[in-house]
Amino acid sequence: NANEQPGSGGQSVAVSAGGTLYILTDQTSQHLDPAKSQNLAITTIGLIHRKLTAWKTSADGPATVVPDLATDTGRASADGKTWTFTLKDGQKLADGTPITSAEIKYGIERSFDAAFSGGLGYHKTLLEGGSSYTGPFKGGDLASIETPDPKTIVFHLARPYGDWPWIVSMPAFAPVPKGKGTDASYDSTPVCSGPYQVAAYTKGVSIRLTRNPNWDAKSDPARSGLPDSVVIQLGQETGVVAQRLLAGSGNDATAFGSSFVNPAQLAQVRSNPAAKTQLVTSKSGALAYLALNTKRGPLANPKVRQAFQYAVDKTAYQIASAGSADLAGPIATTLITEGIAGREVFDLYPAPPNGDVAKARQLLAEAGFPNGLDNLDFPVSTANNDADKAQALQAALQRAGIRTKLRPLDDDAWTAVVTGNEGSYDLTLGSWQPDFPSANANIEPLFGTSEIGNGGYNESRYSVPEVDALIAQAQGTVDPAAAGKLWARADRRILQDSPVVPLIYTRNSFLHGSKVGDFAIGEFPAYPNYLQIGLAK
Amino acid sequence: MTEQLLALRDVSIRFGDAGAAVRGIGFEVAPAEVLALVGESGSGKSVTALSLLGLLPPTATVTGSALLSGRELYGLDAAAMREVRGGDIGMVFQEPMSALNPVFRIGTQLVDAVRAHRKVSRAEAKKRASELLELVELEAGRVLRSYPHELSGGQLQRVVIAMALVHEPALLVADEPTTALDVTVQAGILALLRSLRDRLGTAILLVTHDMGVVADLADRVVVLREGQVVEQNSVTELFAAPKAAYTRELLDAVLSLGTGAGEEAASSAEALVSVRDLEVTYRRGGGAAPVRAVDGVTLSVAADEVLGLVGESGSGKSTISSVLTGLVTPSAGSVSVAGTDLATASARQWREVRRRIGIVFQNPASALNPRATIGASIAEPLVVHGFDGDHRARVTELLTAVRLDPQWTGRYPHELSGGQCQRVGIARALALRPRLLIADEPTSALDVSVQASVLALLAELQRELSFACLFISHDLAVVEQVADRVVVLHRGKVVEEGPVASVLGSPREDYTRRLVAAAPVADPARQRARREAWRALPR
Amino acid sequence: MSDILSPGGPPVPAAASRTLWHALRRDRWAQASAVIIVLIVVAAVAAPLLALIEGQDPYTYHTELLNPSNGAGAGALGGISGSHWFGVEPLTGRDLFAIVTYGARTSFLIGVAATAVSVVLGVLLGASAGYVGGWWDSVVSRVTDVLLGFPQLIFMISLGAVAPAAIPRPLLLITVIGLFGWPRVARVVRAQTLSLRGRDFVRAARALGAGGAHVFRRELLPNLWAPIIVLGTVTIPANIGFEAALSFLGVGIPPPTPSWGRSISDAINWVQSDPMFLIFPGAALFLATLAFNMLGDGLRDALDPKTAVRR
Amino acid sequence: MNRALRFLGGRLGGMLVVLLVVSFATFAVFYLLPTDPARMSCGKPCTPENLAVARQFMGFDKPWIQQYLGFLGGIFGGRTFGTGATAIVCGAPCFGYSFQQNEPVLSLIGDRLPVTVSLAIGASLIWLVAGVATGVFSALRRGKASDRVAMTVTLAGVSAPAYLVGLLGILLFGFTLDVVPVSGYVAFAQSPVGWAWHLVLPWLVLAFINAAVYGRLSRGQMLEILGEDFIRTARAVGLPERTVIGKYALRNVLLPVITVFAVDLGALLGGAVITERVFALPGLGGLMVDAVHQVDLPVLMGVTLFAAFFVILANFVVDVLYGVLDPRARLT
Ligand SMILES: Nc1ncnc2c1ncn2[C@@H]1O[C@H](COP(=O)(O)OP(=O)(O)OP(=O)(O)O)[C@@H](O)[C@H]1O
Ligand SMILES: Nc1ncnc2c1ncn2[C@@H]1O[C@H](COP(=O)(O)OP(=O)(O)OP(=O)(O)O)[C@@H](O)[C@H]1O
Ligand SMILES: [Mg+2]
Ligand SMILES: [Mg+2]
Repeated sequence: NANEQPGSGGQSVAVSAGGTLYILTDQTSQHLDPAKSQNLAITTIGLIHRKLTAWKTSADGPATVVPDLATDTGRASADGKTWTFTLKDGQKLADGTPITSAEIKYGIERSFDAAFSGGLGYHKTLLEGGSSYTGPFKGGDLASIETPDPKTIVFHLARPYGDWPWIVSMPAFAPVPKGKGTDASYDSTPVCSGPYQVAAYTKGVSIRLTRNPNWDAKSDPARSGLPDSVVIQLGQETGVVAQRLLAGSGNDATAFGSSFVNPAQLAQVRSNPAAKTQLVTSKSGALAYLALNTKRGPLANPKVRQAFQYAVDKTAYQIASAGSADLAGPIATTLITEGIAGREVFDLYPAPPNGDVAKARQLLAEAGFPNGLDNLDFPVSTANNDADKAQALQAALQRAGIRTKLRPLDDDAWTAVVTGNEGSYDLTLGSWQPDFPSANANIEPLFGTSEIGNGGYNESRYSVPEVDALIAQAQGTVDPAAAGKLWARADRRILQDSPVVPLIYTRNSFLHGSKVGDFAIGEFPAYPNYLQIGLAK
Repeated sequence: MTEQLLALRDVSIRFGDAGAAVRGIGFEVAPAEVLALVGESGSGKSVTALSLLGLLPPTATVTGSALLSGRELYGLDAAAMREVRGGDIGMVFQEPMSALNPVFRIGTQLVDAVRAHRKVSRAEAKKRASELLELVELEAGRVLRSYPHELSGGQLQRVVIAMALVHEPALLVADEPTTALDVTVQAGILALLRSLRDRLGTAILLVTHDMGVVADLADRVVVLREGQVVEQNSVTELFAAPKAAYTRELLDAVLSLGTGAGEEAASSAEALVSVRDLEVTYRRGGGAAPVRAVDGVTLSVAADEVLGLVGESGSGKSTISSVLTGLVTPSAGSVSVAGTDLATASARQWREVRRRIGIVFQNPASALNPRATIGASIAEPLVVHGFDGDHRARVTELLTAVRLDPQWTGRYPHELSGGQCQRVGIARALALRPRLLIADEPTSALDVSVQASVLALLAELQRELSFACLFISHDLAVVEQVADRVVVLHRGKVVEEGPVASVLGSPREDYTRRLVAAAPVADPARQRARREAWRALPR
Repeated sequence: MSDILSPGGPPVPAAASRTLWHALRRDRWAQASAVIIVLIVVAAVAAPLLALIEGQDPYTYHTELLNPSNGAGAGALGGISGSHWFGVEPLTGRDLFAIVTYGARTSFLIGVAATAVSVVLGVLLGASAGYVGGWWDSVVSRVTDVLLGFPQLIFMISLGAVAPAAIPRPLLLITVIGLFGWPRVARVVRAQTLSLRGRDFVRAARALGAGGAHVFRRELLPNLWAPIIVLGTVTIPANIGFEAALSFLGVGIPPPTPSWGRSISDAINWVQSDPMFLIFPGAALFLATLAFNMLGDGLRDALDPKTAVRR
Repeated sequence: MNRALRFLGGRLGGMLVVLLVVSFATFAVFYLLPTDPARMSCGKPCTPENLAVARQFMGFDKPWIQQYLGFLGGIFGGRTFGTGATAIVCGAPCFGYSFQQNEPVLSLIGDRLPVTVSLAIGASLIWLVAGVATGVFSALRRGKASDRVAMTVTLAGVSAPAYLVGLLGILLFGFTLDVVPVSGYVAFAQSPVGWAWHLVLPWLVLAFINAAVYGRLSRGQMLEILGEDFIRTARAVGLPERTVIGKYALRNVLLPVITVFAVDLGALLGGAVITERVFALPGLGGLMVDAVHQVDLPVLMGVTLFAAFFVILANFVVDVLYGVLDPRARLT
């Protein structure tokens, strides 16, 4: 049955222009200010803002970066520290302001002001002088962004950075008319450049987007902009959303849910043939892993950590996370996720999917723990069924004599514990989805020494100078192919130390109404591309 | 007699598995006749009366027949029964304190009663309600707006009577209607009942233990004992020539004014209780004016003396007793008991004072915890004051003393008759052999024979323990018998005070004179004469 | 003294033998409820034994028993079979019968104990506030206000994060649920006490010199049973549910220890695809609720002298 | 009347104290959380420098006592966050400013309040009436099958999780029978019918969950009252059974019931989290939960204060009402 194929779905519907698309989300608010948004380039923010570059997703290949407001994806200087972009002709914002390099520059500068913090801010440390810049209202001009003419914008980076074209696809690189957006109201009434503009934002209830008359479809291959309007319904309970989409009455036929479908709902959808066509599952997705705190007791011993690689039961994990292996996602053996250019597949610890208990016991014995390990502290978030998944791991580890104590915590508390400075835990369950499709965003946040504590996600508190050096080298490599090689080397090198056990690449499943078409999830990211969705008549 | 209004035949009533409370009784009431149902406390008078309206608790089983104008009352369906209740038969209950809904104003309850059978507007109903209150000599304006707990026992009883008279029923069942009333009001109520009978031809089934009232009002008398009719007779013949031995016994026990003890020397003992310039003001909700219940009273009780406190209903008698027990804080004046000034007494001193005081409360049933057995209630003072020894034995002793079956310790108040509850109250008050006994209408619900034995008991104890006693009663004959001195209270003020013989024998004040004149005597002929005399007195 | 002994009525057998038990013996519903409660308690205590008889435990994963396409128990009715009497838990394949019997331990202990804490505190504080009045009443009333107005959610989350692991979780839960539960009981008891306080029999007891404790035990408490029993019995299932809610905040009994509340909330999502998963723990909770309430009714009747004698 | 004023004054003072204590305790407990409120506004990646900037801007860099005083001060004097052109001014009374939602807390609450109030009032009235009616009905048929059935049904409500009842309600009434809308809120001013129509299901769900206590409480109390002498009097006077039960007994039955009612209603006015969520009603409950999860202290403080205010108010009203219903318990 083709419909269950990952990444597919929605093809059966012939789409055309017009109609109102409904997005049902469990979130109760949504940042529309580009400076505050953390959206991926292909979700909500992409509907209203254009950036220098955009993403092209496809079901059967890695995501690529494509020009958006710029004519190309940027030209780097030889040292990889200076990037130059040229803007397309005749683009205008919804209020009629022509989009020039000044609007782009002002938008970026705005994002440095403390009043507008909270968005994706990778550029803030990369731009020269960015670390101490306080925004255009207090800090004046940011010298490292040059606008020699209205069509040209030049970025001077503090260090060589090959992934800069991806960085400029982020929300902060959307144009903002100079002088606008000085107060917080810009978050609900931004000046738009995408296919839509904000017609009404009712706090906590809905956001209504209508067509932006100044949007130039021809210049924008990344967005189809088919529906006439888009309504985002906020604060929807996911369970109810699933039922509504399956029932599909009224407006729900042209709606989709922006949250993942949970295992119980998947079971329900699967037992209902009619509903299967409404379910779309990504081919791959975030890396789910078991992080082992390399600074703690027996876990400091790599051999002990390697035992975990064999002790886990990835099948049970798959079932716990989605009810079946194919919905949960393929078993992971590497750190770099699928859909990212340069990824190499390898398996340092080959074992059957449900583990190799004997091997695990043997490794533990070799490490001096013939009776296994006791009382390992296993904090786990209570969000996203993590507690269920953790139980599956707990039961599996128990087979090898590794006895853990689950410590369920509210999601925030858990985040604080695992990203805090203390690091008082033994193991935890993590999941990582890169913010942009580069191995860089996969490796560095999880394994860089700088990412330990202080809110960083290096949950295994892994710190090896050799790896840090490798990361720096790869980041500075402008040539994607060469950089990819370096990243793959880092991947293998890290796994040799076994700071984490890669579990699966989690597939995400989404439900959409029967009249929603072109609802496609690319290899990366594991979200539907909002910008391409169209509705059937 | 021609057509009977009410005819009871072979009526038996039993509760649960216990033996029958009423055994095969039968009697008749003719229209416009006043039939008195007398007899020992607990002999089944109230239960019989309640059975007529189907108001017995579900645990009761009734057999036999009761015909009202030829219609069977037992087993009527709900709608028909409702017509009878309040319409054909009006009912006055024994215990006024709990008979009224505590959360509604008197006015509301009366208006509802008026509108239960008559489709009249609220305003009209209210007018009728005030009329009725005037009829029972209450200040309609204030009472209508009062809640039950804001009225004295006598006032409540009058409200209940007013309620029963709302529809001028053909038959009025009055269960101890004047028990809680002082003599003047009692005389008024009796006059009212009589005029009701004369004017409207209302027949009255009068349940009472007061032979004076019987003599005053009744045409015929039915005497009950242990659930059986021992005598039926016309009132004149009953008093002149009682047939049954029990009736004779009953009549012999009757006290009447003037037969009491002779002059007694004033006590020389020190004052145990002294009250000086006592003032009590009750604040009332809803912005109503406060009530000055006690207004500058000074009195004292010597350590071995019985002080009678008399006065009409609402004159502040119970309020004074409440002050002595600390339930009400005086607004002015000083009170001391056994040398302890109550205003400044510490908690320990209070405890000490209370240990020495025995109290009989005016409303026997509501003063008992409905969830406690009577054994527990009687033993309560013993428990409270850490009396060690065999409580059970003491309880048995006390129950016997007040002529209750000692086996009843496990019963609950609702299973007792009014008089039985009152005796439980007396037993409780005596449990600690008090030095001061405050008895608020201790014999109001007792039939004369039991009353006699209770009074004898008190007298004996008094001799034995020589305690002081504040004896509150509206029954002047009883007061005359037990009290050494008497204080007459009127509207919260002392109007007369002195040795019993002189105050009751030759009253100086008009008020006292009226009081004395109003007391009924147990002789129909003499009572008729007294009644005329009382009417003639200046009001 | 007077030796006259002629009680005003036929001698009646003493009613002292009418104890609580005696009265309850006449109430078939209450008896049935007591039996159910005892059964559940026995099941809770003997959970390991019962699971042993079945040959299962509540921890072992049996992913092979799951329907590979959706993760629900394979076979009819969520995988009910001779070796899995209630079927298995979706996504894990753990034995549902063992989970329900073991779950009784957690849920019962917490539901009943936390209720006991809040009822005891609520009755003591509420009755004393109503009876004593004055400043004490103000203090108790304001404290209840504070507790009722306090954002429990944030408190629970904080607690989950900071409570030392050394404190046994059930104890923590009982304390926390009990502490947040008493104000409701206290308010009702206080209000009832206020109207009892003015009743003649309470005044009588005070006049006799009875102290607060005596009045509370002998006069107030017996007349407060009706609302106390109602609140107590209704609170038990609410607390069992509360425990489940708390486990979502990280304060509950940590998995994998089974608890009814958690099973039920897990099962809600499966109500359409595997209803049996909800029905077993749900029925257990409902039965317990019903039993406690019916027993409460029986007790109430037995304690009320006016209704104690049945027709 | 002077007395009434004094009483009122005393209670008002008490209320303020309670609000102060609640807000202080909330503030204190918040700081027990291991989470950092500034982290949410720090952006991604969150460098220590960014964090410090966010913290300072939001005022979280000061000692928490000082922050608390700042919060209190804001209520009377308003507050300003940041400086210069982008400063955020929150005019008095300022109950804080949500950096997550870019709005003063007061206006956030103002938006949500009508929803919560609509939900709470409607649901509570339904459960009060239905619960008491069931209880009275049961009491009158004590021990009969109908009594048991009624009580069993209400008990199903207490033992069922709100989420389940909501979901089943939606499936049954929203989809299978398709009689009511399943989510969303329509303002009363906009369309009273639409308002009620959208709220029927949430009302019923909440009522079903909460009615049990009321049913059982009134049943027990009714049985108690039916044994009282004054009921006998009311019957003896010939009052129709309707009046005897519906007026004379009911008033006494209501005493404990309204007390619980006040507690429940007060709590509900602070938001019914799950029901609001299930039916996508933008009420205070959702705001509060979001605030907790987004570590949005200002919103948390604001909603807490409001919720506490309602709880106290409801209890105050009941204390007064109690005196009306039961003159014996009148406060002196
Ligand atoms: N609910 C009940 N359950 C059991 N026994 C009861 C109940 N009510 C009354 N009795 C008993 O029935 C007998 C008759 O009581 P009743 O109230 O008729 O007496 P009474 O003649 O009115 O006495 P009194 O003059 O003292 O009021 C008493 O012995 C009493 O204890
Ligand atoms: N709690 C109260 N609130 C307001 N007024 C009250 C209260 N208690 C008593 N009163 C009033 O005080 C006055 C005196 O009452 P008290 O009970 O002392 O009378 P009493 O002399 O005992 O009368 P009775 O012989 O009828 O019992 C009455 O007018 C009564 O209405
Ligand atoms: Mg009687
Ligand atoms: Mg009196």
